[in-house]
Amino acid sequence: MDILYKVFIEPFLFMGEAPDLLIQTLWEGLVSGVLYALIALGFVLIFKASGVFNFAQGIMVVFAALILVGLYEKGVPAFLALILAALAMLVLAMVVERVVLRPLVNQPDIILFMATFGLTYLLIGFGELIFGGNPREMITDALFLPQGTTEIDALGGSIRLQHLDIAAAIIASIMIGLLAVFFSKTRIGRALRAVADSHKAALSVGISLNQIWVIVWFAAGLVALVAGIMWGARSGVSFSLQIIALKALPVLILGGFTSIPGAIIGGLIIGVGEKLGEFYWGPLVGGGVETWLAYVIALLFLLYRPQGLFGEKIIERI
Amino acid sequence: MSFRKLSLKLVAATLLAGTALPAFAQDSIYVPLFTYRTGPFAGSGTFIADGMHDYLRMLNERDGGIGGVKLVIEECETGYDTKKGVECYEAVKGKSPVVVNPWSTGITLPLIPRASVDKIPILSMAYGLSASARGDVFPWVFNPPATYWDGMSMIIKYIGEKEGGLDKLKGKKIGFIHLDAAFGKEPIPLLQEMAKEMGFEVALYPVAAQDMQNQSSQWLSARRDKPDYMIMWGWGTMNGAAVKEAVRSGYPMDKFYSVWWPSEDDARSGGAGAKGFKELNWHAVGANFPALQDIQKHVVDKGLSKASKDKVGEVLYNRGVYNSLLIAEGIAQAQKITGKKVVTGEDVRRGLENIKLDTARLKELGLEGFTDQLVLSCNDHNGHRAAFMQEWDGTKWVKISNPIEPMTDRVKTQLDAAAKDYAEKNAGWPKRTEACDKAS
Amino acid sequence: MLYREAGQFKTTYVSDASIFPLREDRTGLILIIIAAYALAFLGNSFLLQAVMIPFLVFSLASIGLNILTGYTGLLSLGTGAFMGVGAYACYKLMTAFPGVNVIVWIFVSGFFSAAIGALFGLPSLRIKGFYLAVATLAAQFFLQWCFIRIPWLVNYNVSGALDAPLRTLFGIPIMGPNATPQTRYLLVLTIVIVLTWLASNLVHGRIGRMWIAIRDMDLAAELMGIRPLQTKLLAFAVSSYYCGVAGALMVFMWYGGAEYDVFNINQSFFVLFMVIIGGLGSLIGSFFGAALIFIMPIVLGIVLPALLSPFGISVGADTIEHLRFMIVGALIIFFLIVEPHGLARLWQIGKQKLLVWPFPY
Amino acid sequence: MTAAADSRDDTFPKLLARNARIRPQRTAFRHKDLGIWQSWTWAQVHDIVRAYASGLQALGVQRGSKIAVIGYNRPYLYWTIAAAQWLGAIPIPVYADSVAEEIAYVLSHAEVTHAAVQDQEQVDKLLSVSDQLPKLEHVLYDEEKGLRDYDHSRLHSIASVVEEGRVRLENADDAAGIENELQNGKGSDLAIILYTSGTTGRPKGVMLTSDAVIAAARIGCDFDNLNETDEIMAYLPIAWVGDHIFSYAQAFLAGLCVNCPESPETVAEDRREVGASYIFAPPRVFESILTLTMVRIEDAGALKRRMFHFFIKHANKVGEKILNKEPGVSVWDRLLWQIGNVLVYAPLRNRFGMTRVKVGYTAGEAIGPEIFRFYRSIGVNLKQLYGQTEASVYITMQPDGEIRADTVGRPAPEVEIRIADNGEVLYRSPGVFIGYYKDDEKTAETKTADGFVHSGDAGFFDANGHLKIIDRAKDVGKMRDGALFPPKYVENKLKFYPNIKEAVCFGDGKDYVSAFINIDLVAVSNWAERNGVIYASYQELAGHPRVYEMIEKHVDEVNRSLASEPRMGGAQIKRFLILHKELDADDGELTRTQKVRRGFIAERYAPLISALYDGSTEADISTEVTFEDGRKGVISARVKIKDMKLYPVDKATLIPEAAE
Amino acid sequence: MRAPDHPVLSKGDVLLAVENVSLGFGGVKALTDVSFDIRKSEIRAIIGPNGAGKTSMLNCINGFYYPTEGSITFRGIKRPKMRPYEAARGGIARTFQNVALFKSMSTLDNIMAGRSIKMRSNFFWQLFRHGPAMKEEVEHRKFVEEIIDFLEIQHIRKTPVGRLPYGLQKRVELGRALAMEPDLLLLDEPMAGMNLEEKEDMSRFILEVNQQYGTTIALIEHDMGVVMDLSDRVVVLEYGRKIADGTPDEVKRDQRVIDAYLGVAH
Repeated sequence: MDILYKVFIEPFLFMGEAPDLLIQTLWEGLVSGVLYALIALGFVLIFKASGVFNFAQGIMVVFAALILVGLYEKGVPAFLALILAALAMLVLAMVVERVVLRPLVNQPDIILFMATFGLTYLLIGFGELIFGGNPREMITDALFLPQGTTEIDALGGSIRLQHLDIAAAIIASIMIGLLAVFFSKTRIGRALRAVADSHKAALSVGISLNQIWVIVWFAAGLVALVAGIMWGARSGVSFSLQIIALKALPVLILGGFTSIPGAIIGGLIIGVGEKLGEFYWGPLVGGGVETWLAYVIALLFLLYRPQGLFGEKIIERI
Repeated sequence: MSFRKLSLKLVAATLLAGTALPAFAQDSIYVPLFTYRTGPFAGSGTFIADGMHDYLRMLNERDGGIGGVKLVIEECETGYDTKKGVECYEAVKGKSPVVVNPWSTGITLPLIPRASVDKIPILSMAYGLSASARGDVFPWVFNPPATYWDGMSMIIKYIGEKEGGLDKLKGKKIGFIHLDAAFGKEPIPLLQEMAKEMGFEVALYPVAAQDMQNQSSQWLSARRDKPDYMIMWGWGTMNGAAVKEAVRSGYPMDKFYSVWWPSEDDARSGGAGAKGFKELNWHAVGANFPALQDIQKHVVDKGLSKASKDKVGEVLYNRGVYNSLLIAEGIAQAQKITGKKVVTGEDVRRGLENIKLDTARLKELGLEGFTDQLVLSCNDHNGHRAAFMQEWDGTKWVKISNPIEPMTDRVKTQLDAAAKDYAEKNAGWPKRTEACDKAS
Repeated sequence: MLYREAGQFKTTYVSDASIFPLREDRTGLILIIIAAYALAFLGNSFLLQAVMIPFLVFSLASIGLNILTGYTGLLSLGTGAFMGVGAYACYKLMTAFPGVNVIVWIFVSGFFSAAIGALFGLPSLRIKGFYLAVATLAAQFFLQWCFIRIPWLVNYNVSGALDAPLRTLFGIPIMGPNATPQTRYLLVLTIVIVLTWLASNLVHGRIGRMWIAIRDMDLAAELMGIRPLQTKLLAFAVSSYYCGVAGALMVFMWYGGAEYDVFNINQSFFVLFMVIIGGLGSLIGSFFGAALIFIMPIVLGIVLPALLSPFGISVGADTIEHLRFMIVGALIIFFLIVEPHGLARLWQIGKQKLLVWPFPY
Repeated sequence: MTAAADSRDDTFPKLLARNARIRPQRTAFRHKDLGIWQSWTWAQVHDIVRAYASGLQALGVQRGSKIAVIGYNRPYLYWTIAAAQWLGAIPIPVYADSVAEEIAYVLSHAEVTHAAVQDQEQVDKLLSVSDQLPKLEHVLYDEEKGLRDYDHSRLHSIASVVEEGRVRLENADDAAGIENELQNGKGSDLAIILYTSGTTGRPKGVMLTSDAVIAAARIGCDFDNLNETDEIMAYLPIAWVGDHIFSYAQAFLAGLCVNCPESPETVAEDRREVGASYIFAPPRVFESILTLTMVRIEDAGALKRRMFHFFIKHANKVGEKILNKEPGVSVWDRLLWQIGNVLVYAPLRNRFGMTRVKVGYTAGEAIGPEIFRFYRSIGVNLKQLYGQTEASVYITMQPDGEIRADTVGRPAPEVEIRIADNGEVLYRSPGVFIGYYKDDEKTAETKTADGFVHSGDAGFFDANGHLKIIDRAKDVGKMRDGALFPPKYVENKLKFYPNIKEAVCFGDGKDYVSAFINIDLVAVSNWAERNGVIYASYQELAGHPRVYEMIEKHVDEVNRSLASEPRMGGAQIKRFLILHKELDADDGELTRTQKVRRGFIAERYAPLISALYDGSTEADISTEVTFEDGRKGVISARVKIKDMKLYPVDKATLIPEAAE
Repeated sequence: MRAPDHPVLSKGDVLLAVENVSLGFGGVKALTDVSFDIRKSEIRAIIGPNGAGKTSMLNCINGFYYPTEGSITFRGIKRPKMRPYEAARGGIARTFQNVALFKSMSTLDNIMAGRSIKMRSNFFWQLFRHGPAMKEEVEHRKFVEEIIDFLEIQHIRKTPVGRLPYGLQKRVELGRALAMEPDLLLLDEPMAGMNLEEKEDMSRFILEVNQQYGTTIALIEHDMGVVMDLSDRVVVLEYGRKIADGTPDEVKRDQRVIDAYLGVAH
């Protein structure tokens, strides 16, 4: 009974007791959720248009951020470095299209998935070779990202809102908005949507599949760059960041592999869910549940709804 | 070189890999260094690797080695990965190394049982298995100058002093944020034992390796639990991220203590807010020592080092230097005891047991004041030396305390129990047969 | 060219259904096995300890994952954890019952991982493809967390790690520091051969056909009366059994002691690489994959410095490591482009070429 | 061991009983069925055939009854033959692919009362012509599929008949009766009637006695030392004498193991699986294998292709000598052949399913010398023989060490041969037939009073005493001076040159021989390219003086070779021309199987022929042609005619008299 | 061969009865109130224009879909909601509109896979591939070889089915269904995409299966000639509703059927 009390009653009592902490937890959850969503967004973009499950998205985040920081350290002005980093992602997209995707067109999903594994290794080796394995500091100041904290005294305590986190949330929202516009208003965007439905349809829009791949990989690269800046500002730019990218998987599961709003909402659910879980229930089992909670949430959710939050209900046909 | 010759060489290299290269044994001493300049822990590993390498290299450049025998220094990249570490061990084993430095607790553990079989001493400097301080049980393993238990006892002691006595800790709450691995968990029993005795409360905040950069929940919990002090056992990227998160969550940095691993970069990543962050250390920072000047002169300035000049003297760099100091001293002692120029692993084990780094010796080595003296013996492979506390002033580490002696009695009981436990669980653990040298 | 299949006809279904219907294949296999055993007496300890033992261990793990991913088509990223279950189970069993020979426990430990594997395989009925990968990721992270969090698993060792106590067979040490690489290699080799033989029996029989049926067209398989859940769970269990045994071998026959960390997600990926590069749905491919993914970096580590030093380029261990990463990554892509069906397909094509030699087809 | 049989074992059922006695456990028959090679030992076969005979007896089969056997090579059909012979009935194998009408003719001609057929298809054929076969009482089938719902009053599965026989045999009287039937069989009894599919007219039933068939089979077995360890593939029609001798008679005599393929489509694969040691195939099989080989090898990588051609060339040089164990091959050449054996020859033999071949035969028509040499050079002991149904196959054979591509060998043991004035080959042997069934007239026509048989083929013995078949006797013409003119023989000699695609010779009743020649566009245009000959069209190339020069050389060589052969010297080509267009099936000049339609060509190109014989050096011709798109057009050309030097006929090479 | 607890049916008895079956996906109604029966040993054709719900009907019969309304009675027992494999084990086999073979397996293995439900040897023996496992393997192999023989696909026995031409794949698929020794065989457009000769072969096989083994067959087919020749009774669907049911001749004369096919509604 004691255990039941601890699991089902006490955490909620505590939430009521310290609403400020609850709000703070939710906020922290939302912030990491936004960041998860940013990474997941990169996955979704590529998956939607090319059916490739891009495992390298995580390393692309690191890679983009490293280029930015590396260039800055070499004395390149911050915003020029930003543009160059974006260009680097374009080059990467073109190389990937030419060297990886084009020769592997029409191969089964798992093969392309594996190829992105290879790409991950390649980028890790290449990145470390050039930038070294040391963690770097994100050039927060040079990019005029806000720092500091606003402390709101409320609800019998205080809620600390990092300016950076607020900025991250805003930038992420802008990103998503831009992508939405891009997809619905531009010719290329419409082509991308068409390609998600059928490859032939895309050809009728007059854009080659190869171009589309370059575009989506570039878009994913830009998303990675933004994610890299945000995560980097939060916890430093290092290769271990790419492991966090795995968290995008449960996000994708929740949101469905092809849905942009799904990625956002999934990210928020996972972010909030794991923070709440860790904060309120983690101590019961010695903490550290965050490592697997997201996956278990996704798993349980899948059992209930195998097609994800925004996926179409699958009617199996034969 | 023609392609043909090259390919022949390649074949030869492949075939000979891992086999004994007798050429080494003739006129040089082979010192492999297991390092990790790659992977998630490279943030710590790179500086240490540089320090280790540069000191030994300096001995080669300046003195022509030790006792006139050149050192063959070879790095083996482990990436902090047990698999590769074990592979490194196998690769160097055949080349008669005089000592191995695993530089990862995960790698040390599988090597401990092999050391006595392969007759290669293991130097796991202030990491690895704490119990291996017991030379009578682990004749081949050395972990000077202090164990993690020593470290934990020192931090508690220091906090106690700040509070005005250990008894004042009663009712306090101490948070322990640690890497969720054997390394991070090792001091927990001691901490809990002390908590029981001294009446303070312990809150644990484990950080999983894959979540090192995502510590917001831990610090959120810390906000909830409001510990009076935070103690950190972190490694690699975890340290920097923790400092950042601590600053973000507004934890008072002067109440934040760490064991001896955070680097300048880690502290720096917290920005201005990181001021007041404290960590243990047992050696000086800075390059104002003749030996370090020699490193600058003979190694770094000649471009023989991978380290940039400004990194020389940083805490983890000097940690590497200290590690190499022990290696060099072990070799030098071995030469003294055996009278041989070219010593073996067996000799160096004896040499390490006879390490006596007193002030005079340190001065002789050009490291006066670099560290406290260290004496090892047949039974004591650790020394349980005192460490001091240093504080981040926003730009550099500043020594803020006198040497703090560990609570030896407490640590000793833990140690004995652990050593006994280890020997018992590893059925057939050999009794020490290696003879002890009379302290010279 | 080496084949003389003329005259090798089958007069019974038993011989027609044999796994190696051609005499030349059987001879080749026997030669390889003899060579493998001979290696124990010819190879030096580096070759045995740092190359062959891990190669065999990973081959076994790859066979395990191949049964699941290659034969049954269920993507799993939890291999590392399932290996861990085997290792921890083996440790608990052999310390709890030291009287029973450890070889028995190595085989028994697999049943524990099989049970755990089947448990995490339960969602596979409803979840498919990449979605299932997430379910197995949950297993990976959850189990790994359990390994750290439950000190009972390591008998409350202070080090929090597994260690390999001395164990003997007929008085010869086979585990622990005193066991020579040679004895350990022989033991691992024998276990791997036996288990590979059993796996090959399974995949060539009714169960193998059911697995492949599920993989190729699960709906059709179900409409033919194949119970999807049982079949998938069986695949999970058998696969995890192999992974479990591989895990036990890895810790106790190779490392001689290890932290929970060796069962991390990277290990899962590592084995997955082997399976895919080696060839999905091929036992021999598992060996090829293990060889390429595990041994090639070692060879590179040896070859690269030798390759670069004549040009006056002396490179640090870290640069070698970076190059290793890049080369492995590039090779993965290269192999996938050249032969998406893995090395096993190349092997098969090569054999086919020999069979039809001198004709191209 | 030799195939020496007990003198009392003078019928096949008796041989079967002997086999069951002396080698009961050796495999007698295999049949690829249901995925594997179902096998029967001699003891089992004996058991089945005995029961089958008893079952047939119950169905009314008796001494002298005729029983048709229709289908592909199936053990049970062979056993039907044996079971029928057991009872003294006469089996009449019929080609399985015959249409119903043909079957009806044979069956009614032979007055067949029973028929054992393979499957539903054959049953249906029989049923469709049942009104023409009033005497047919029972039909037995091997494969039940599809026949379940048929009226089974006159239809039985062979299995059920065998079963019935087994039941009957439990009765001691019936068992004794069957034993009696076996012992009553005599060697001089009619053993089988083989209907030859004559090219013209109705098939004729060749009646052979057991003695004849066994004697012939023994000739072959002894000649090549066949024994019970040998394996043969039975895939040729069972109604053909070759299959009957090889897959039945010799199998029973020497205890060979007979392997029946699964289906006609799988023969190639089944042949490879079995890897027979004793093979027989008509030249077209060898030819198609070789063609397929060459086609496939062209798809191989450049390196492999070059290696292949290098070694094949080498084999061409020394391979035959090595196989024949002739001296004079250098150590290096032998070594090279051994390397080639590892890299090319042995794998090729393996692919052909000829790894275990002890001896292989080809017969039926002339095999291209290069094809023949190819197989021998890669180590397949391929031989030629010359045989006929009327002789129970064997007339001439090639003994080991005397194997040549262009002859069919020496007279087989116990065979006498003489050559008639018109070049026709006549033979006499223990294997010759009794006569044509119900056709005494034809019998008398074919068989001379002294027992020699007109073969219908023209040939001659060469200097080594080997018989050379030149053409069908009726096609061999006579020139005005009485010299023999075998057109096909001369044409084949011409066509041996790759540059010559087709040749048509004229000379019957003329003073000399002349020829139309068609160049091979591929070969000649290659040659032209190498030799800098410029041309714009086929016509121009064909008329090019240098092409004429080249072809002239070929014709000259042919003439020289003809001159050196006995009785052939008169057929040297005096004049020839190169046709301005390719002979084409679309224009009716060739049959659809690419055979020359001599008569049609003579008509169509009459102006050219007259020019050949009127001494003019040029002639104009215009012919209507059909283009590929179906349009018609007219090609006109002026064709040059060349005169050739003739070689004196070497009178020294006298015709050796027929051996034995 | 069937488990004896089922009632023994003789020719002409109702084997399967579809009663008032409706099937909907979300808002879309695939079947509306369809009733018909299939009698033992008959060949029953289900025809209708594209999108008439024919395949959905088959999917309901073999448990792949569960009807939203109505019931299906098989062998006199009203069927509870069941998984497809249960239907298969109950004796219902089928082939698919788009060939659903196991692409990487050989013809032989595909058909052997069809025998899976008949194979019983336990895991232990499977591990060693000896004893009962091998014995069973051989027994079933014999059975499968008979099917191969029956369908005249000996020459492709060991060819991976992915490499076979479409017509042969269909034949192999039929073989796989036959391997289950079904009581009721559902054929979904067995002759789609075949040339005349292949159609003739297939028709012959279907008839032979029906006659030789007494297997009840329900088939969907577009080729009216084939349907009229083969089937004993025909049910016609249009837009998910049954519009006619009867012998081929009756159906042919039915005005609604003529309309549906001649395109009044199209």
